[in-house]
Amino acid sequence: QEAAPLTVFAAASLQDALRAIEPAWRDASPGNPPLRFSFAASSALARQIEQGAPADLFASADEPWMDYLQQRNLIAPATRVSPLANALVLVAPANGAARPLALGRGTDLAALLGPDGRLATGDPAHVPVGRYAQAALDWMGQWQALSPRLARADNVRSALLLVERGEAPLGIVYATDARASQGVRVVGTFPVGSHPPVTYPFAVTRRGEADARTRALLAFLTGPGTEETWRRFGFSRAGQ
Amino acid sequence: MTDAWLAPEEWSAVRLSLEVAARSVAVSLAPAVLAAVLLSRGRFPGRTLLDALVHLPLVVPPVVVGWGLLMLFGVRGPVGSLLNDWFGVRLVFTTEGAALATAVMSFPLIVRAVRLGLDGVDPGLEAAAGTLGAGRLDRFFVVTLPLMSPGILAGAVTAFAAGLGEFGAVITFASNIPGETQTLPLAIYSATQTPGGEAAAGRLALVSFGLAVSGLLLAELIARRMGRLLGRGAG
Amino acid sequence: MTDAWLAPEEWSAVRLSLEVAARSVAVSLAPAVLAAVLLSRGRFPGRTLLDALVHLPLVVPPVVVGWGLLMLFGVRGPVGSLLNDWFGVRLVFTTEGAALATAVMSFPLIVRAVRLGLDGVDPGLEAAAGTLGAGRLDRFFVVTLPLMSPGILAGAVTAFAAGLGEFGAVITFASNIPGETQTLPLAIYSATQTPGGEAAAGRLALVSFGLAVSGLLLAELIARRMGRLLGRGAG
Amino acid sequence: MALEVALRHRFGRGGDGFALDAAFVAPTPGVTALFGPSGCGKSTVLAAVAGLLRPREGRVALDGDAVLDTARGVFVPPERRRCGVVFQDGRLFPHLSVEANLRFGLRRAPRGAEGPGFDTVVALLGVGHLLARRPAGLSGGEKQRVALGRALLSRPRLLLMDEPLAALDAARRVEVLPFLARLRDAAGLPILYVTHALDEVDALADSLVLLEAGRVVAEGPVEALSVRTDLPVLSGRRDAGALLACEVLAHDPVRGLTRLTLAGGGELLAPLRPNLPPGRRLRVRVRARDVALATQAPEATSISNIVPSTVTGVEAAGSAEVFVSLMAGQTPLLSRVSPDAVARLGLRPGLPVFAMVKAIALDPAGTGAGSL
Amino acid sequence: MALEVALRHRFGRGGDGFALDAAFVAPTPGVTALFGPSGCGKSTVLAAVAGLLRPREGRVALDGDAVLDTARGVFVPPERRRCGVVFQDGRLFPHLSVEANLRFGLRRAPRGAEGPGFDTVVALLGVGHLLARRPAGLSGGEKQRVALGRALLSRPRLLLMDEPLAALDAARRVEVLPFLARLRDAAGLPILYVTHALDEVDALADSLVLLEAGRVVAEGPVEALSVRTDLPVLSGRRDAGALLACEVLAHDPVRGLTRLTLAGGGELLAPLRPNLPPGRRLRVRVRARDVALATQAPEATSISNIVPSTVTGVEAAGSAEVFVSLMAGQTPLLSRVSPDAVARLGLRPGLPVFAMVKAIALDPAGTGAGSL
Ligand SMILES: Nc1ncnc2c1ncn2[C@@H]1O[C@H](COP(=O)(O)OP(=O)(O)OP(=O)(O)O)[C@@H](O)[C@H]1O
Ligand SMILES: Nc1ncnc2c1ncn2[C@@H]1O[C@H](COP(=O)(O)OP(=O)(O)OP(=O)(O)O)[C@@H](O)[C@H]1O
Ligand SMILES: [Mg+2]
Ligand SMILES: [Mg+2]
Repeated sequence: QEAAPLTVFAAASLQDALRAIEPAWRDASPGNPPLRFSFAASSALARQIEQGAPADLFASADEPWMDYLQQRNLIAPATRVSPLANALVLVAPANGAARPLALGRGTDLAALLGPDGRLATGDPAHVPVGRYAQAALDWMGQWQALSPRLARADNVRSALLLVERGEAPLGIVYATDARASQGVRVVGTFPVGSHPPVTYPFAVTRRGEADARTRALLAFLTGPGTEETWRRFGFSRAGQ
Repeated sequence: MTDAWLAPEEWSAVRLSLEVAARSVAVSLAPAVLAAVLLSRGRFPGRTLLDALVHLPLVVPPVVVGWGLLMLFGVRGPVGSLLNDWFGVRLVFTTEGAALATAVMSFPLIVRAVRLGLDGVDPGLEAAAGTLGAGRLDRFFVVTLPLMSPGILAGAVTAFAAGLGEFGAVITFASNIPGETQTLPLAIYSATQTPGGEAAAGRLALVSFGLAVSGLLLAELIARRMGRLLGRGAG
Repeated sequence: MTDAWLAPEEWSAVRLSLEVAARSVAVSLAPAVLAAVLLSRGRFPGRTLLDALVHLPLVVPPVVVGWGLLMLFGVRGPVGSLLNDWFGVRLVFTTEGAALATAVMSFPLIVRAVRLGLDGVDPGLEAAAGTLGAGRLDRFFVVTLPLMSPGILAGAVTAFAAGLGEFGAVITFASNIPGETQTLPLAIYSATQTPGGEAAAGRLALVSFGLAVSGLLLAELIARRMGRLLGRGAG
Repeated sequence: MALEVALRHRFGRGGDGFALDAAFVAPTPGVTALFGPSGCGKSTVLAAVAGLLRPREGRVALDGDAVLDTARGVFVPPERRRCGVVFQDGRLFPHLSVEANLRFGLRRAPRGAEGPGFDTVVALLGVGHLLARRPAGLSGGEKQRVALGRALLSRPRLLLMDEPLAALDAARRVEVLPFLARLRDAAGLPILYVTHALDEVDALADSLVLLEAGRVVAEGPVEALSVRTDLPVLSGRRDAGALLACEVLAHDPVRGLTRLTLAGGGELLAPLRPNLPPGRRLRVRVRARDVALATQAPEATSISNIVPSTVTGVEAAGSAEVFVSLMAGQTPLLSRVSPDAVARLGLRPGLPVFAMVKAIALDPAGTGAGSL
Repeated sequence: MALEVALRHRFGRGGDGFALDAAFVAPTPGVTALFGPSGCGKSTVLAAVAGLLRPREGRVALDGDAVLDTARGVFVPPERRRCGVVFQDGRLFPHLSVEANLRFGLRRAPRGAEGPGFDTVVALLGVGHLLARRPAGLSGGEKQRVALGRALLSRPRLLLMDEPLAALDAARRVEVLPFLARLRDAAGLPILYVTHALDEVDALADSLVLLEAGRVVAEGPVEALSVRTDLPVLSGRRDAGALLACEVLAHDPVRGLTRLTLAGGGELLAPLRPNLPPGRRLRVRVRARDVALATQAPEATSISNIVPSTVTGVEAAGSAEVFVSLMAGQTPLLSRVSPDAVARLGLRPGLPVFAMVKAIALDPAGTGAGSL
């Protein structure tokens, strides 16, 4: 007789890490229930929680959608934490000629793109990585010039694929994605101050609030026991 | 195909896909035939509106359909709350919900095919049935329906195939819960969202393809038999 | 509808959607008819494989189709590199690319409808044309093709409608570039992904719906006229 | 009692289209033949009577019971008119077996409705070996027989038949015609019958409606119309001739002859039909081309009927033929002779002549073996 | 020269199916009628000749040129056989106007192919007012006329006609038949013709193939088959009788008669057909039922043909009829009389008699007005 599982709604980008963590959670204490995941875009998950989805814990890749739920009183605000951070990197095809460089305000991305190359990243209108990219380009003072030259992908993986396949000479993605890909090379990392920190807010939903096990899970996920795993997948501790 | 080849979770996605696609076809077939008949034969105000409504899931992105379903059938939505209060039925995040979303998405495909089948039925045969004492419904069920069945079959096949691939509406409405709503396309999506998941995605896509091939072969067989029954071939 | 009601960017999405849908239908109609004829009439090894391939875009998620297209038609893909080297044509990130992705997605829908239309053509009429000296092609173009045109029209309409709503494959293959590949569904999707974007999404969905209604009305008119031409109505 | 039909309809626009404006009364029980050239509107009339065409204006009433009356907004749908229709174009249900086609109407007939049984009809039409087949695999004539059987088996109140025997061979036709006649007689089933063949009219029809370009040009009992020489559609035919009502008097098996008493007095010798009981009323058409004339009683010929008559009219029909109208007692006859014969015999009204008709030339209609 | 046909085919399986095993040779130029009961395989033969059916085994050769030879793997596709086909079921193109239907074959005919012109055919068939219409709006007979016209206009090497006149009224049939005969004569166009009507055989056919249940039961020149009393399909018909080849001798407009010389010697008087030039060869069917017999020469009758003959055979056909075979010089004749007449006149082989035939009863076939 197994305990009722806990349902975790998590951004698709957290999928591998969370799957890797699950056995550890089960082993940590005999009373720990199994986990039931639903991985999708943060937006879809937030909307589903709004419509009464049976989620106990929400792990978003995006602060605004967590705000959205908080405004509607669908999460327990006290439990909200942002334990993970990610870095924003500029990537180029692995077999290309692009050399590593230090990204700064003066870096001429347009020149790197060439006359008709596009810069692949998430759609700044709704994909988090795109929003961070926009902020970073703004900081570099190149947003005006580069915005028409963006290849706006549906999600960060698609943006990455565009670079892997050589469709775009450059792309802006998370460090975690770049690290896992054989097809791209990191050209540079955007300085920490060039964009708002890339953080992943976690919170217990109102539904999961009553269950102590949910809090335990949240604590486990943000605790030291999982740090190594998160790191292995490229995430860093927020604020570190 | 050994269990090693597909992970248990993937097997469950395969089973679930088949179930969802089949249930979606089962649910939408009769209403689709009704809609097709109304649209083809009926003369009533609002016919064009109905036509457009039927096509709606085709013209707006699947995600928006899923979103609309969420608004309507979510436990807070007007229909969903009624279902929940009266029957204790919850569609969102369940296999039934995935089937509903799939059914809505493939509805226009069935309607179109059925209409095409219906338009091919010789009205002279219905007239003849009338003179032989068959009333409206009788005529419909005994003459029109069997004669339009190639269209219905084609619609069902297309809908089944499309149901196997339905993604946006399902993930938005029913979420991506393994064993309950994670159908094959959702599993494929999940795989693509994982660094290095291309291989798994490709493998699952191949499974999808295999399923589709089997479905088509079956449909082909049925169609051939039906063609004979409809007097197309030699008696 | 004033310009104030829709932002200029949204207008361009509307125009682009129409263009992409129309071009996708234009591009895929002839091959779809060919495929339908081969599948319905041809007896050759690999028929089932062709059938399955045609249905592939229906059974795998659109995103995967987009990926597949990228692999094939990207500048490093086997077809894309040829196109690039020989004709200097690049499809990714272009309106043409969006139309291609849309065409691939709606291809099975057209093929299905066309087959249904084709199966309704009385082989006796083709035989009669043969005895009157019409060779294979002649027969096909002068007898079969006009008689199957209701199926072709139905397929084109469905494909056009589906083209207006095509999303996953387009955004994956052609990306979301305002003025070039940002079609209406991409704009709608964008809106739904933004907290508070519901109003904009609803407005754009309504526009989509309006377009579909107009398209359907037009198709209805054509179908009625065609019905007359095909001798369904009174002479 | 009668079937009253009055229809106005129009296909297409302007002078180009086809306008139907026909009214006639068909006595019931009885068979009324609709006769007229291709395109004159026969099938259209049938469709309107069956309820498959809604004419712009019109009234159709069967025995006083209106099934259509546009003036009063009456329109009984086809399935409640119970008109068995044999369509000109067959219209078999392609997805049903021949047996299911045949039983289609039978199964839907109201309880207690009478009519021939399944086995009878199947045997008559010779479709027993086809029962399991589907219509696609039938020959033209086989299809027509099944269509005929389907209508016969639907236990109708009124049969509408559009050239039901057109694709049948002579032998089958000879079997089916008497069956239809017996249906008419036994069940009093009124029939509206479209045909191009006079022998079918003879075998079946009590009255005749002559259509031309959508209008009724003549209407009445077949016998009366058969001796009119002013209706080219009828009199111009090679098989034109007087249709005579008569009664079986006796059989003479040795001589191979059956003796008939004419309603107008006198007798005729016809080929032996031993299965017709004496007293049975029937009709013979004495074709004008079968009637030879003589001014002296001929002797030692094979001709069995030599009827003293009086010439009542002599009317040229073209340059090669002359219609001679005769009266044999009360019985009108028509003879068709060459102008040469008119001159040689000095044929003129009032002249007494002998009308000579071979027994073999007569074919008492409405006869045949078998039973309902 | 000839059309050689040898076919073996089978529909369905086992004893239930239909097996065709027919071989015949149809002389060309000339018209060969396929005659036989419904379902005997007539349409199947036509389909195989046209190339629409690929028989399991068989050979079809037109004037030595094989279009089908399963033994040698020869199969010429329909579009290169140039067989104009009038289908039993019409098969008009529903999406084309009547005019486009008519011109379909014309447009695809090879240059230099000869045949009747568009206007001629349209006028003959009376479809001028229908040219702009679509087939759906045509009556049954109108459809059939258009189908006939379409085949005639396709300038074929061989015409295959499946009951082409079945839905036509008598008047139209009388117009179309001579036209077909002229086609045959003028262009030497071979025709394979399926029909249930003997008058069409008379007007057109040079030879006859009698089919029954997929097999040829008799085959030969129409004249030879017409006097055989052992073929019930033919002799059992009311219009059975000797078909005689003859030649126009002279016209007598005053008497309204045309004189014909019989090929076997002797003369016949027929109704005046002034448009037939003297010397024209044609045929008359002398129907057995139209031939009366007398043992004394009759006097003062309207009967124009009184032919001295000798009885060669007396054969009962049922209880009511007797076939009397006669020889008038070299010309065979058939008479059908009652057993009574046989007894009264003491008819027996060898007896000299007078065969009496009304001129009006004869209808020289293959005649008519108009020109190609
Ligand atoms: N596809 C088929 N399958 C099975 N039997 C068939 C098929 N086509 C024809 N037949 C049978 O073959 C026989 C010959 O058919 P066909 O059409 O040649 O007859 P027909 O001589 O033209 O008759 P009709 O005068 O009635 O038109 C019929 O008994 C018919 O039932
Ligand atoms: N839908 C239609 N539109 C236009 N004209 C039509 C339509 N239906 C019939 N007609 C015309 O009406 C006339 C009468 O047709 P109908 O079928 O009643 O003729 P019919 O007397 O049955 O002839 P047939 O003996 O050739 O079958 C024809 O001239 C035909 O062309
Ligand atoms: Mg008709
Ligand atoms: Mg036939």
